[in-house]
Amino acid sequence: AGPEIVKGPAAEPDCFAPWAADTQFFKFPKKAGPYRIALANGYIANTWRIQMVQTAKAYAAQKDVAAKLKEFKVVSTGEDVPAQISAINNFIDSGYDAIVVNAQNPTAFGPVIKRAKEAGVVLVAFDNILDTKDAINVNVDQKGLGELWGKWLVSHVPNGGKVLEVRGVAGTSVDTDRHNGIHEVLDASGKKWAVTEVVGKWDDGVAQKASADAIATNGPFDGVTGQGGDTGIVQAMIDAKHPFVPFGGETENGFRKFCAAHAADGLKCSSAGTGPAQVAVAIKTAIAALEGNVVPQSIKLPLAIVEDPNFKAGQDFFPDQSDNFFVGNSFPTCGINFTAQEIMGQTKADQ
Amino acid sequence: MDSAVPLFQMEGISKRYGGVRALEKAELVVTSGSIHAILGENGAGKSTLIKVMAGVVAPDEGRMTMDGREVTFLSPAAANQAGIVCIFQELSLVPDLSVADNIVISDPPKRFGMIDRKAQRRIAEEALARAGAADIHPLALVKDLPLSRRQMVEIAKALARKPRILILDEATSALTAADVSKIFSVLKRLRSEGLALLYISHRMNEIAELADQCTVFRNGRNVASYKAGSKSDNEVVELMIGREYSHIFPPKPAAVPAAAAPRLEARKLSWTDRLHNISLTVRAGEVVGLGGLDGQGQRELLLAFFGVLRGLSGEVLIDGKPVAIRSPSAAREDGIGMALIPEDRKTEGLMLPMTVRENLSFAALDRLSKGGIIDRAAEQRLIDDMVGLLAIKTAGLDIPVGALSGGNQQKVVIAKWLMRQPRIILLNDPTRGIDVGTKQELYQLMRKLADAGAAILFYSTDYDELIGCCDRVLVLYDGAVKRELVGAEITERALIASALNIHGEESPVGLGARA
Amino acid sequence: MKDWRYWLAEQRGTLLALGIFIVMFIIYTSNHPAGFTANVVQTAANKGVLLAFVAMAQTLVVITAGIDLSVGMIFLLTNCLASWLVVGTPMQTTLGVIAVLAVGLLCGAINGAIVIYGRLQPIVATIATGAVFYGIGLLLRPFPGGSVNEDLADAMTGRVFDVVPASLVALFAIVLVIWVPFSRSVLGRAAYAAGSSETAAYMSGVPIRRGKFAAYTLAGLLAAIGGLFLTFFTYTGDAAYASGNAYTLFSIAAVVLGGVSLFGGKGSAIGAIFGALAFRTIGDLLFVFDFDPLWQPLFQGVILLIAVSLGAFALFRVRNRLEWFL
Amino acid sequence: MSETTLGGIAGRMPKFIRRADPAVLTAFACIVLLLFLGSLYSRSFLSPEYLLQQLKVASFLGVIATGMMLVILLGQIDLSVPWSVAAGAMMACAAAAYGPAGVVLAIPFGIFCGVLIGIVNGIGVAYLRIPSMIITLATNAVAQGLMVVYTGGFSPQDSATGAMRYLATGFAIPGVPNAVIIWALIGAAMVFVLTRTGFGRTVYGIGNRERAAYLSGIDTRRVVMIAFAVSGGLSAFGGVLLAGYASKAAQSMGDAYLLPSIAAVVLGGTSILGGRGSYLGTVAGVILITLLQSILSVMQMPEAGRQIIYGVVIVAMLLLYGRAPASR
Ligand SMILES: Nc1ncnc2c1ncn2[C@@H]1O[C@H](COP(=O)(O)OP(=O)(O)OP(=O)(O)O)[C@@H](O)[C@H]1O
Ligand SMILES: [Mg+2]
Ligand SMILES: [Mg+2]
Repeated sequence: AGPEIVKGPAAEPDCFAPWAADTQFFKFPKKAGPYRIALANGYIANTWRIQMVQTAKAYAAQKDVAAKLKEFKVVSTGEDVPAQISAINNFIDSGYDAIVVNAQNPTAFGPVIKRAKEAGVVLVAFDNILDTKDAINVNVDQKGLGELWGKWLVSHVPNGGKVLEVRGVAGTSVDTDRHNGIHEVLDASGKKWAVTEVVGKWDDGVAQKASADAIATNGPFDGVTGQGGDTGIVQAMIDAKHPFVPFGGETENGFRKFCAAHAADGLKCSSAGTGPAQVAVAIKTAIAALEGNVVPQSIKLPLAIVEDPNFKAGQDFFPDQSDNFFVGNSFPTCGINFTAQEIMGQTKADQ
Repeated sequence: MDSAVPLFQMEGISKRYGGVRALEKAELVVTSGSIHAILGENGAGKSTLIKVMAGVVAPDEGRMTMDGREVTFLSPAAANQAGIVCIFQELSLVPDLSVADNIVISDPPKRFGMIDRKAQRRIAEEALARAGAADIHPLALVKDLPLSRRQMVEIAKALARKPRILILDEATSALTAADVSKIFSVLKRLRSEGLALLYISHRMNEIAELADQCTVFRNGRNVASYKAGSKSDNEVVELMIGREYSHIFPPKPAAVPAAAAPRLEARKLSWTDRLHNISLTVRAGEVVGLGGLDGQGQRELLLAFFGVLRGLSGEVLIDGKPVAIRSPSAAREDGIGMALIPEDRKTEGLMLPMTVRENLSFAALDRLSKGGIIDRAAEQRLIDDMVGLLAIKTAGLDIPVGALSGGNQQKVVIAKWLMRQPRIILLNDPTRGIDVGTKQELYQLMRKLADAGAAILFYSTDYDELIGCCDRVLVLYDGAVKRELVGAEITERALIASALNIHGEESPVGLGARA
Repeated sequence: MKDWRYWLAEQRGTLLALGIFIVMFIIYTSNHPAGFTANVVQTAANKGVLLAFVAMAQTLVVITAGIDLSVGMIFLLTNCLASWLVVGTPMQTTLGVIAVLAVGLLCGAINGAIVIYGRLQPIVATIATGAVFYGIGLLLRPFPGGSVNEDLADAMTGRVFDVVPASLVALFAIVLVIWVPFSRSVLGRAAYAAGSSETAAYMSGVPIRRGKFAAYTLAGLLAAIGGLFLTFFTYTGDAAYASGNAYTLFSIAAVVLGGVSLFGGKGSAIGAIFGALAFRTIGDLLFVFDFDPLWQPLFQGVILLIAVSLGAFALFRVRNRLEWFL
Repeated sequence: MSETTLGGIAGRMPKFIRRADPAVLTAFACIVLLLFLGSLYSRSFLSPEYLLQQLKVASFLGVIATGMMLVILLGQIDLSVPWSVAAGAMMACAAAAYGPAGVVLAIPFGIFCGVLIGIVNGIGVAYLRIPSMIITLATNAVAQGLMVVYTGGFSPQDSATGAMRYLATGFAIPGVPNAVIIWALIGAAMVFVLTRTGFGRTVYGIGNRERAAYLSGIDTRRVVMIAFAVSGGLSAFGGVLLAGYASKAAQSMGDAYLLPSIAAVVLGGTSILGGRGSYLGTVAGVILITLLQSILSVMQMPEAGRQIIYGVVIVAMLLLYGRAPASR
């Protein structure tokens, strides 16, 4: 009971953009609404994930979306992959129409994907996507992100030099992809680069400590790139009185605040990534597929990029909001646009 | 006999622990078919000697021969293999395993490579029966048994190993007369079967009944060896302590302070099925004994007073006023001023790795500190007083208390409580495993404290002590007071009869053995 | 005569764990939209069995009064290794399985050697060896991937006769082949004795070192069996640090829920298995109750808190306060 | 054999060293060795800036390990460190959102939240007699749950206040980071408590044998309870400092402190079974762990190699001096 493989284009081609030219298109048998959709999340205890879950709930509660949903259920199973697999199995057994998943491990879901296909359940993965052609992936171009940062350094540090690279969580595909992207670009530039790698685990505290050590022992650097925890990296530079240098980093609000404040001193930033709002695109895709619309097997999400000198307060960053907050929550082509206040503040208004 | 090769011989054995010379060129000859008693003060090196023999402790120098061949034991298992089985002073039972598991622990019966539980149980039942402890269920966990039963299990365990040399290091210290007499008949039978037995005890009467040969240790050396019965008790004690020795017990005051108001009083005290309607009074200046067979509720009674037991019914009165004591910390408070010298000094009285000083001031820290900060000068003064008062023998105040000999450890436990100047002192078998000399000091101390106005409640498994020390004795049976003996009524015969809940004047045959 | 009472006393922890598990599982399945079906049971079994293996491993060490904070990492390491080796022809697959188990044994033996012959405190020694095992796992799988013999994997995570989850059968077989012989062997008894009182055991001539060593080594083996099952379940190897740590901590929780004393000498792997299954069911309960997603971690925490506090009720029966102190 | 040679060497040393625990001395020797090895890789490992920075970073771990040590001395363990740290940091930052009073009370409030977690641990361990390893695991899960609910529902303020920044990164004494001074003060207080007060004595006593301490008329439950509360409070205070250092609070900030704090205490010669250990050892352990992590992090080596070396070095150091005595 799998989908039919059809020719493109997709139903909303601007939103459901195919990943590549050879991406397949799916057409699932049309089901009558309203639908039961589940979100199988893994880890929950960080701002990104919390923001993501909040966005998913907010999106499912929007009038036009809510009208199409009979039930929207979220389960977070923690870091344990088997628990997430089991959750998806349970959702399949309980007759959910579609399951949206932020996979703890891209390669571990083979058997579940098989089962979902047999049961005619639409499976949509986002953020940490699945290594398969049998489920829909809503993709962030992780390697492209690395390349973007690499290019930023190449263009802003014209003669090559010493670079500090703060990596993410070892052993994950996201970390590897981003790292490879950066290095391919640097290597291809033909300039001489000396890269100091430290592990920041996408965490401000860890990144800050690792950066501080690197600055004290291997600094000063001519450029910096960080996969996450970038606020901490800049903080370490400030604490060590390290000169501000070009920086390719993620989309944390705190990072962008620094970028805006210190651009004049040399902190020229490229801040790019995809915020937690991509979950809304994933839900939207699931609904479209259930309605029998054509969707690409692999959807390419636009990156939310802001680069120096374009940091605008209240739009690209929010001076009075939390540093941990991830900016870049709008996908205009999909009609999805959340502000920080809408997501993190939504239940506050309810209090 | 003399010409034959002895079964086991130790020559020039020395062992040091840091600065302490536990053994100094010690010698011992063990022959088959005899019971060899080893005597000596606390810390004389008896336990160390047999630990060397049993492979637990490696000697610094000296040699051992068995059947004329030199042997070295690298582990207790090796000594076991050679037929040396030891019942250690600190029992060596594994608390979470069952009695049967423990009895066969060194060499369990096997079937298809796995332990054969049926066979194991059979062996255990036989061994228990042989030791005269058939009342112990082989499936019971050791930790659920009282100390006296554990010693019986330990003896059964030793018997199950079919030893050639059986060593008992104060193996009967917690046993009652009835158990001891059973054990003695077993030991005598083993002797007639040709085993060699080494017997360590501080109870002279036991040695008199049992031993063929005696060796006295003092300060890690064997100072005398003689045929049992060839020396008088006084001579032996003098050999042990190395000085003149007079009568043991201090004189009792002529009259019990009759009309004095009771300091500690219990009215119809009951607790679960262990204590039944106990009423008693202890006056200031009085030493009241608790008698009876072991395990008749004496320990529980002391714990009940000390606030350890929950769900008590009845009343406890201090100075005539009812009090509810819910914890030891409440019991030691000023208005009450109670102290308990617990049953097991190693696990209940002391923190063995901590220093003598820390242990001594532990119960009085609140008194020694101002605003939570210890006044070290005051602490030192009080400690000096106590060490002087009790004549505690220690190489220093800052060595671990575990390095002291048993008797001195016990003195530390008592001194720790005297630092609070308690008004009521509860003693739970305080002389267990303590040598004659130290015992005597304790008796004198007890009387001195009573004369100074303390009320003393004193449980002992040793009838001589009760007779020698107490103004009155309450005999417990099955958690209830069976009889109160006052002054001259306190005789061995009366104690035994009421302990066994026998009303006639006859004491049963064989029990006199412990006298 | 009253032998059964002693048996009951000995098994109390295990029976309590069984009870907790059954109650929770009934609540779970009776609220599950799909109900008590073979699929639901299979899903729960596959997830539970993984933890059960790790919990069994932890039990063996805890019985000796030690603790193994590296079980989760052995579990990860063997998972990464299996994703390389357990592939190909049946012959190759078999050799791969043997190699993976051997590596587990080796890891356990290293822990044992360091703790027993190196005389280090198990808690730190295994923190350190855990880091080493994780590092090796990460070398093997810098990012998730690899594959496994899918026929074998499907067979082990599928159902026997279409009703009984194969993973439960495997668990049962492992209990029979490893736990039962161990617990009744001289070495097993030595492990218990050493955990209960090392001095007493030593003085009684028990081969404590060999017993403890066997416990640590078999713990490595059991963790490796868990790692193998993780590979069967996920088809891949993945050196996820957080996940390894999580399994280590879960295994401690499972062991305690299963009535195994952290002070050593008491408890059984069977209890730990039920503890593991019960612990897993706590997570499953989220699925059948409609909690706000952000409240789910709190709910799980509170249930865990309640579950571990259940044992405290025994305190109310304690009449002698000294029993508080063992 | 080693006893006599050690004794011979010890005899020729000054008195205060002779009295010190050999484990502590060896730990400090290991620190010097580590720095020496690091300096072979890069001279900058010996630069004053680097060393001061390590001390600063070590002081966060130091504060947390102080609480952990107190608990370990009792023979217990506190696995709720990760979320006590996070809760302390997050709640302190959150309090700052409530006007000037909030800013003033931010730090005490953060610590107070940690103390609350510690009190729950203490009740569980002391009064319900649940093994600390499991009850603290459970409270950690509960604290995590609370923080997730809080973050999701209350749009939290998570920037550190000026005071927090000042405590963690300021310089009251030129050249010496405030964090180091704070650690020194807390350490001195801890040494005082452990060696000079009745509370300290009872902690060691309970760690050695709780039964004997109880029968000595000590309210052991209260002491255990206080120790856990202090541990929770110090973890939270560590979190507050970390938040000051990073200038903000984040949920995962405590994860990296659990195992290192245990390792630091034990590397410092404290017995995990309780009753034995000195604070100086913990200081050495904290510096060792921090240096080791830092040096491995800066040396260009893949994460895998770093983990392996980290583990091997800890085992090696423990084998050098952390072994239990042989029993015969
Ligand atoms: N493990 C040890 N560490 C330090 N000193 C010890 C140790 N064991 C025994 N000693 C010391 O060795 C000496 C002899 O002790 P041992 O136990 O052999 O005496 P004992 O004759 O059995 O005394 P008791 O009648 O009290 O049992 C004592 O001074 C004791 O303090
Ligand atoms: Mg002795
Ligand atoms: Mg002795």
